[in-house]
Amino acid sequence: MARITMREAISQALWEEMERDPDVFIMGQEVGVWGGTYAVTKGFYDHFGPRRVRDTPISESAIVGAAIGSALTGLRPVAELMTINFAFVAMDHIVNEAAKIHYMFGGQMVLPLVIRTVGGGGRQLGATHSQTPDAIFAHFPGLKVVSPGTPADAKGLLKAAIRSQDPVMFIEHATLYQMRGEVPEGDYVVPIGKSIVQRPGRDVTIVTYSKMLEVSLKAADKLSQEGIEAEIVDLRTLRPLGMEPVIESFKKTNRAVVVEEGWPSYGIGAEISSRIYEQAFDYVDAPVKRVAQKEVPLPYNRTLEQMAIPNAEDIIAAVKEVL
Amino acid sequence: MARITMREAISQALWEEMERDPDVFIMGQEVGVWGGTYAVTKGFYDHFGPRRVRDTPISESAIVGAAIGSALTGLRPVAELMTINFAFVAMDHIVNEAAKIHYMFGGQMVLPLVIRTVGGGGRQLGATHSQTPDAIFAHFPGLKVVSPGTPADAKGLLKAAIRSQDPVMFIEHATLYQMRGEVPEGDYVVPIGKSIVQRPGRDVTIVTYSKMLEVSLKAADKLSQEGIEAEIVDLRTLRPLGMEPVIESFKKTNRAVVVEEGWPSYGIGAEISSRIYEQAFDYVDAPVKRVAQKEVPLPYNRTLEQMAIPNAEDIIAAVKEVL
Amino acid sequence: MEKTEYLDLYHQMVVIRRLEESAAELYQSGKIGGFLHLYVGQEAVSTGLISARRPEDRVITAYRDHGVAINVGISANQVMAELLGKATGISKGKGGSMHMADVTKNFWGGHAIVGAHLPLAAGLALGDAYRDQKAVTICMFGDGATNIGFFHEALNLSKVWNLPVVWVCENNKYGMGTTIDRASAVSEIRRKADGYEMKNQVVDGMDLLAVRETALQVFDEVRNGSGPQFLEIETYRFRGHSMGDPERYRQQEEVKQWQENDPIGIYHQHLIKDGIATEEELQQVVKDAEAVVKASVAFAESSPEPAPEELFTDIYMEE
Amino acid sequence: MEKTEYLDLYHQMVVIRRLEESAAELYQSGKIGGFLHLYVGQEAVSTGLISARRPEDRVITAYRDHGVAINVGISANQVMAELLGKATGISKGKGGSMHMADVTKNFWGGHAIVGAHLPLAAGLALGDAYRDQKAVTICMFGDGATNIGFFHEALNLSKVWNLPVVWVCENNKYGMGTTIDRASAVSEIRRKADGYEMKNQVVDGMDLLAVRETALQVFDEVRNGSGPQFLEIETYRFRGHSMGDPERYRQQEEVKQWQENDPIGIYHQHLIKDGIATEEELQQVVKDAEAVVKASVAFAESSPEPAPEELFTDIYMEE
Ligand SMILES: Cc1ncc(C[n+]2csc(CCOP(=O)(O)OP(=O)(O)O)c2C)c(N)n1
Ligand SMILES: Cc1ncc(C[n+]2csc(CCOP(=O)(O)OP(=O)(O)O)c2C)c(N)n1
Ligand SMILES: [Mg+2]
Ligand SMILES: [Mg+2]
Repeated sequence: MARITMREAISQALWEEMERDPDVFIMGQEVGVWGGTYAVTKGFYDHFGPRRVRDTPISESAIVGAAIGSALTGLRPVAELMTINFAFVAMDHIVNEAAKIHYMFGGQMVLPLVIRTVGGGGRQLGATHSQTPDAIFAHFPGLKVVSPGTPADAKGLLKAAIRSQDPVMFIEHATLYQMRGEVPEGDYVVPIGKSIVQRPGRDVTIVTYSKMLEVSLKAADKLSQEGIEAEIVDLRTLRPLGMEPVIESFKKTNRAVVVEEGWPSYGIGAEISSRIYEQAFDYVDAPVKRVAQKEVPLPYNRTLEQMAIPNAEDIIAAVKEVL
Repeated sequence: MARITMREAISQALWEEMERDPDVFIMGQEVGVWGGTYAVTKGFYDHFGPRRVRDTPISESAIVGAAIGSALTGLRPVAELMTINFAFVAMDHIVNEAAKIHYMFGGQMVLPLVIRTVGGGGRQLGATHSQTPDAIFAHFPGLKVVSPGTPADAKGLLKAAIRSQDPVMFIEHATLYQMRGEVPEGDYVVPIGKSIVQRPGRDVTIVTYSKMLEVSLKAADKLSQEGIEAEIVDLRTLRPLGMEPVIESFKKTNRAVVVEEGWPSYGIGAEISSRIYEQAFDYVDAPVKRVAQKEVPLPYNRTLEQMAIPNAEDIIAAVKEVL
Repeated sequence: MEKTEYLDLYHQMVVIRRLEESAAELYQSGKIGGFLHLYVGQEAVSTGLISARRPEDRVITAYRDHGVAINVGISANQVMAELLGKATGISKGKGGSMHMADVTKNFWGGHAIVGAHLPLAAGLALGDAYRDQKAVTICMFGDGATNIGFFHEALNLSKVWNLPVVWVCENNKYGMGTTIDRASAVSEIRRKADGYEMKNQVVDGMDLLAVRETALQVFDEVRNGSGPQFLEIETYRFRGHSMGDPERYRQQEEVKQWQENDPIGIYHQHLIKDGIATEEELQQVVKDAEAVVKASVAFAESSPEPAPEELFTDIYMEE
Repeated sequence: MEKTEYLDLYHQMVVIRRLEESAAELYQSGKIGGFLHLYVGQEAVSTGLISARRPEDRVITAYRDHGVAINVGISANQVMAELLGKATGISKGKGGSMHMADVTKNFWGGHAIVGAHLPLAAGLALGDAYRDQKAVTICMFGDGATNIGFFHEALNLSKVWNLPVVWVCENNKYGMGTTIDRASAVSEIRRKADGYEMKNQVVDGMDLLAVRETALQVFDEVRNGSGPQFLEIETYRFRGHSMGDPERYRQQEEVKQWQENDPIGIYHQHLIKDGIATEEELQQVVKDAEAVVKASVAFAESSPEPAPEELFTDIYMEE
């Protein structure tokens, strides 16, 4: 196992899948000559050529729409939307076409499609460029929504997404690309729809994913110094939700904090906490807490923006409230 | 007070507001010559003329975008999206422009915009035309989301929306247009953001809105015959949520069922039940139940579609579970 | 074409016409639900176009899709059963009128969001281009659809990537109740293709053979690498936009005038005048078509409803 | 124009240039965050255009908006303070580089979603048309933006409704790293306006006076009811797309060639050659501009951060 960055892990998964299967190709803005806005596909254009590494116009609907069409013919497109904020421009194709086409025609059409995109705030990009609207995509049956929090998961889940016969939205986080971690070499595949315990503990269950996993781990370390051992469950997939590890952990700790970067209303925390009550009501010792973004469009100013995004202190405070 | 249909109530609100304020105008597909796909604006074109009743091309982004621009100049557009399913086509303008423009420029720009649209299933229109994705719009701070369940509320809330200085998404329900109810004549305004008890009760709190209010009332009638008195709280507004009546009722009944027409995951029920636990934990006697659409793209076949949409029996069963 | 082929095209048009007339009745009687958009008056467009395609050529269209469904070879039984929402329908009763497809016949649906299938068509063509397969994607849509951004993005992408797709605008003069002039900057739709420097032409959509001739030539050019092309096909829908259209936006005079140009009648005249078939032969074809449609109603009505479990199948390939 | 006006335009261009050079440094030192898209090389476009507008004419543009901000009369102080996210910034520090606006000066922003502001521009023009106000909306966007559906829908709507808007494409040859040919079906952008039968022309964007002359005439026509018009302005950005662009997609040779066409230099030459100003006078203008920029940095740096409560204001007008 090599210790590599999230960027390298994602790049590796893409590269290996393209080497393995000639039907896998990538398309999106600046994926080719530029090498990817976040440098994920650097070197791909030179190696795989313009047929398989396709720069597109600024036409998000056509990017997703054409990716869908090509997937119907049996190709395996990995369509990149530069950031998830631009996914709204392609919203119809994501939720009305990709999510429904298999069902609506009675199972005739098969859609091995991956939409890779990047979310998250914290870089002073302002209200339209800093969102974490993952929940709204996960609202739609027919779509799978994946968002890894470690380099290993990024590699393994992206491979699973590319090999999947279903449309998968794969949401990366802009501030995690530099994160390092051990990543298995070669054919490492992590199944979609399985949550996992990323840190064992006994006192409280923290449920989270993506960037907030890193922040939660930090909070857990500090809590540990005070003798509080948090167990952290990483959802990894937002649809379908793998609730078993969450419920199992909760039955042990009887207390939970759900941490998400996006807004709380109609968000991830609402769903997870509802399910915890539904599936483990008799184990509830304290109200489940939600830690989430302040309900504001993110501002440019750094201090204000940081105030709005959950941090380790917010998590620690929430944990202490539920204990 | 006259007993009129929801269609008439909405039509009346629009008409009266257009008579009252020359800056109010409507635009959208088939709002003019056709008289509105759901006949809500029948007669408007002849009366108010083409300047104030504007048929548009099939260009949802431009409809919402141009409505925003005109609102910035001080006009009060009521832009109609023929159904909420087409709102995805205009998603960027709704959530990235309308919801953020006031904040992003430091409060300089003011957006007295109403987006009128129609949601709901049950008419065999298939997966892309039958959705109730209200929650995903209500996820965004900066937007207000209103969805009335009675003719009187439809009139009063639409007037409030038109007079509001904030962007409001106003979601009607296609199968409620024929519903009749007492509607105050003249200047009747219902404030946005206030839930209301639509049926008093003591045994259980049913929280719902729009079409599911009607279905819940039916369920409550039947329950009443068995001696179970459900109190029904109608949210009316999904953002900002008016939780007081919900919590007040819950503190009395200690049991709740949240009924929504859309999918449960990351939906209305998740948010409401999370808030009930957060705000009234000590009053919880049983897990809050969610009644919602089956997690499938809605099929065309009538029997299957009806299976997927919540009905009175589903609500009765849920109530009995929490009792 | 052989005589049997001429007659077969006549048969197809009559099946479409009769099938839709039956469907309209079944809709009135409540056996068909949802939206029902009839193709009456436009039959020569899809019949002509699809008669010119090869099996490897792909077809995709909007919600007004019954004609295409019949033309690509879906049986009237399967079409009618879909309209009735039966398990034997071509989309298992899940799609309904607007969502017919048969991928084994290279028919990729039936799409109900205006213009949203145009980017899909670019993608289908990309699939063929990627694999160096000499196939054409035929994408049909209405005049109203040329005002939505999807149209623009799809045409542009197809030109930039030189994709083998034929964009076919069925110009029936209205998008719901809105005339072209009230919705489009240009009244001659094909001029929009000029904005992409895309080869384009206008065809008389009431004349099956004119459509077919043009299609044969254009498909051939596109198949051989000309890049995308654009066809504007002039036609007219004799019925409302969908069932229940009050039709306040047009004069019955106008409709009547167009009805005198009935595409089935025109083709009929042509077959007689050119001595390809006799009145008797054509009457026999009509009879056969009527029998096919009648049988399809019986088939559909006697077919089973989808099993309740079907509600939960086909959401994902892999759980 | 009076001499002072000539000099003022020179002043504006130099302020933009120097302000952005300072901003680039402040970005490197971490005092400016987010994205910073410099306008260096394109200054003559907005300076020329906006010099031709009347106060009642509205302006809206994309994220590359520092030039417009200065040209409409926002002070360098307010621009710089916004870049530093200060309370004294024109958007109170909430918008940043991409979201400058001053509605009192009829400048409606700075918009960061490519092409999304074009429908807004149609709406601004609709506001004036609705009230029979003789005003023009000037909407600026890049060459890359002409490939997104928003562009198409907005142009079409503006033509159908005969709105008083001037669509201005700043063709700087690249959308990020993608050349026009790789993203657009037509290499001559203005041809896209032909698809809407919209009057259009090309202007040399390195020549302030050429831009101004054309703008004066076009604004006048549009103000008097010509309907929307389209301007393609040829220009070039001397710097990367935004800070941190590796610029792998173009040769430094090409950049150098364009830099020889510096719009400030060209205007400078012009003022001298036509005897409008002397070298000394122009040097004085540059000095003044530099002083303005230097003062703006001091102003911004010494300005307060927004109060923490500001996080929660301006979400709604009414709670
Ligand atoms: C994005 C979107 N907006 C609106 C509608 C509603 N709608 C359905 S068909 C139609 C008219 C389409 O006209 P045209 O493209 O000319 O096709 P025709 O019906 O004439 O065949 C409209 C507005 C829709 N289905 N999708
Ligand atoms: C809808 C959308 N897609 C992608 C982006 C990312 N992006 C920002 S600027 C840009 C290039 C725009 O090019 P152009 O319109 O030519 O303007 P220029 O930057 O050259 O001024 C891209 C792709 C975005 N902001 N919005
Ligand atoms: Mg039409
Ligand atoms: Mg550019």
